Amino acid sequence: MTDCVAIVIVSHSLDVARGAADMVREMVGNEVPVAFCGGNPAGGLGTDVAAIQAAIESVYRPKGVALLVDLGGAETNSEVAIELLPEAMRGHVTICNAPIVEGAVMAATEAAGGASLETVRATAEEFLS
Amino acid sequence: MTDCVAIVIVSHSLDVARGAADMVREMVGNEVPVAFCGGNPAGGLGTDVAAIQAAIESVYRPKGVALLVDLGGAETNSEVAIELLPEAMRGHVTICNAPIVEGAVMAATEAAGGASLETVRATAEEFLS
Amino acid sequence: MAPDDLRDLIARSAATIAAHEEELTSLDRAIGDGDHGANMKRGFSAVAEQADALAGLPLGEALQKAGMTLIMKVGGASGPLYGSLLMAMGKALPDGGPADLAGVAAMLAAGVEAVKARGKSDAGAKTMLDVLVPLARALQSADAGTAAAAAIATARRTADEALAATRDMKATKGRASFLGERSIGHLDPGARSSALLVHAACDFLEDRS
Amino acid sequence: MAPDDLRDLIARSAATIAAHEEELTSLDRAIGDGDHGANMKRGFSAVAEQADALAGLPLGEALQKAGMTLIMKVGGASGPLYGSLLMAMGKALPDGGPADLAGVAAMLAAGVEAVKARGKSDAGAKTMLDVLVPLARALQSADAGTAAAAAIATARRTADEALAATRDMKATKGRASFLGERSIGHLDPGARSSALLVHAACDFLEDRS
Ligand SMILES: Nc1ncnc2c1ncn2[C@@H]1O[C@H](COP(=O)(O)OP(=O)(O)O)[C@@H](O)[C@H]1O
Ligand SMILES: Nc1ncnc2c1ncn2[C@@H]1O[C@H](COP(=O)(O)OP(=O)(O)O)[C@@H](O)[C@H]1O
Ligand SMILES: [Mg+2]
Ligand SMILES: [Mg+2]
Ligand SMILES: [Mg+2]
Ligand SMILES: [Mg+2]
Repeated sequence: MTDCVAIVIVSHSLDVARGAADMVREMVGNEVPVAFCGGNPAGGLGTDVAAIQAAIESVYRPKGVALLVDLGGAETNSEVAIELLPEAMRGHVTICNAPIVEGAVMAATEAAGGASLETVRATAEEFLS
Repeated sequence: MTDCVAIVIVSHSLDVARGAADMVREMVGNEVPVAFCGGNPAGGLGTDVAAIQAAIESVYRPKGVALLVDLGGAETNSEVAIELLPEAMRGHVTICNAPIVEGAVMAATEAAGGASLETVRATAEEFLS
Repeated sequence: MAPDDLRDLIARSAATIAAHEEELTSLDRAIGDGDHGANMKRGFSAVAEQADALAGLPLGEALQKAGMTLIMKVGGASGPLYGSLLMAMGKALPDGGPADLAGVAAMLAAGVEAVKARGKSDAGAKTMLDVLVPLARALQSADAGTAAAAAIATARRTADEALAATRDMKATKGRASFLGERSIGHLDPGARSSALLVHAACDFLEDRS
Repeated sequence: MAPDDLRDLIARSAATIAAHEEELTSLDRAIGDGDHGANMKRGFSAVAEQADALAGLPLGEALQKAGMTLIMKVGGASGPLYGSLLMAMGKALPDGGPADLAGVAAMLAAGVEAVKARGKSDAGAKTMLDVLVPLARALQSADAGTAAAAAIATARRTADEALAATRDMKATKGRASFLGERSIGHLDPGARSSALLVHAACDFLEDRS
């Protein structure tokens, strides 16, 4: 089996995150590890740094982890979550500046081919451009 | 009450569509009519022309309806759904070339200010550009 | 077309799709989302369920109605594409049915144009159009006097070769385009379903003649 | 800082946020998603629950821990921003606590820089930074000999004026930026919560002195 970059989907909405992960799995099956989280620590719309960290760690691999996030707070909280990772992991985790749903499908499709984290990110970021 | 452009969210995943609609409502309350649909006619991932048509009709107003869609099939099926609308409606319904989740929030925020359909669409399409 | 003939054509089309559901699915799993078999089966089963109603209609209307059913039932990108194909063919049908091969070719050409418009696409993008466009072209360029059997053989051969040619193409439309270079080396699922439908139609024509 | 003092400061901060939850929410409803009250209350309640543990720590560590709690509990963009503020202030705390106004001002300035970095933002974007930046500047530019009471009065006045000035600003960061021109005419929720926290700190300092 090819070593693939993993995908983490971080939305304000758990429904969006779960649905996007379903779409990713439909496209790439189980080849590409996918984790997702959504909702604030109280379960409302928002994001949760601990949940983001846990999602990243659940699929972490040195090949890399690409995060897809939605609006502002999801990005800021994801940045914090990455900084809180053990130092050895940090450099292998990146946030894609891409739409969450479309970017996740594109990133995962690229990841399925064994592409590097840089390429996966670039592909996600190409979307709509 | 201002007359606002309505938003319709069409995803391959009902979860994505529902969650995006939640995010929209959190941002704009009930000022802006929002409808959503997702899933193929059998309930799997995909889209359903009849459901898209019903979603559009449920929020239709002459001020306009902006659709946010995800991947290819959602767009094609939305185009067909629009063509199947009564002729008087057709010209007031448009698909935004924008990411589904981020575009829906942006479009709805613009719509809440009473903006025209053209402006709502332009705002959604600005995202990430 | 006699009602029984149309019933037969519908049944053959639905049967070949059902028989190849797995194959279509696995082709789509390789370069798409793995639902083309289920999508096509759902659509053609729905058309087959309407066979009696369709058989009672003039052919042009039947084609349009079947196209609308595909549009409403398939749930994937292929639905509005095959639906547009049938609807445009139905609309292009001359009163009293196509008189000759040129008439059939013209109908098909009208259908193919509708698919191009709906898909914002053309041949070369590794899609069903890579079967449909060469097929329409082959029938249009056949001599007026071509015998039915020869035309059928041309259609079969053209579809098979065109399908095979999708293997080395890079997808630039539809989901397979997400794979970029990696879409090369696989047949396109929609091209495969188009070829299956061409063979079903040819079988029907042969057995009728 | 004595353990009881820190407990008091935490209690006052949490109390003012709780008392103004509705107001923060309605400000955020006008130009955001209407959760700033709930977000801040969740964060500061969590800090208040840790008050005993925090009170037992050196102030710098307590600030860092409280900052981390905000980061983990708020759930909105304001969480990592206020969290970074406290963490950077805690890190900048000189051994033995700030000796004078200049020391406090330097800590705050370090905190504000962290908010800027975390938010990729600065004053003028209609955010909490439009209170925090002028406040840090006012304290830094106060004369070395400024009496505590005067410094407190300056802090209050600066925060109030800075908050009021956010009304006419157009948001260019955070969700309110989605509203463009329509963000004008409303106070920024995060600027309001910052001003509330400044007043709580001033109340605390006044009552302690
Ligand atoms: N824009 C397009 N133009 C022409 N054909 C297309 C286009 N997009 C997709 N197709 C065809 O549709 C097929 C996929 O159909 P299907 O799997 O049922 O839908 P989906 O891609 O939505 O899952 C592709 O193999 C291709 O032949
Ligand atoms: N990039 C940023 N830089 C500085 N402050 C920001 C930024 N984004 C948001 N804020 C502040 O956060 C406040 C909103 O916080 P909150 O409502 O809790 O989070 P969210 O916007 O995720 O719902 C805004 O009013 C603003 O003051
Ligand atoms: Mg498919
Ligand atoms: Mg599909
Ligand atoms: Mg908010
Ligand atoms: Mg929020």
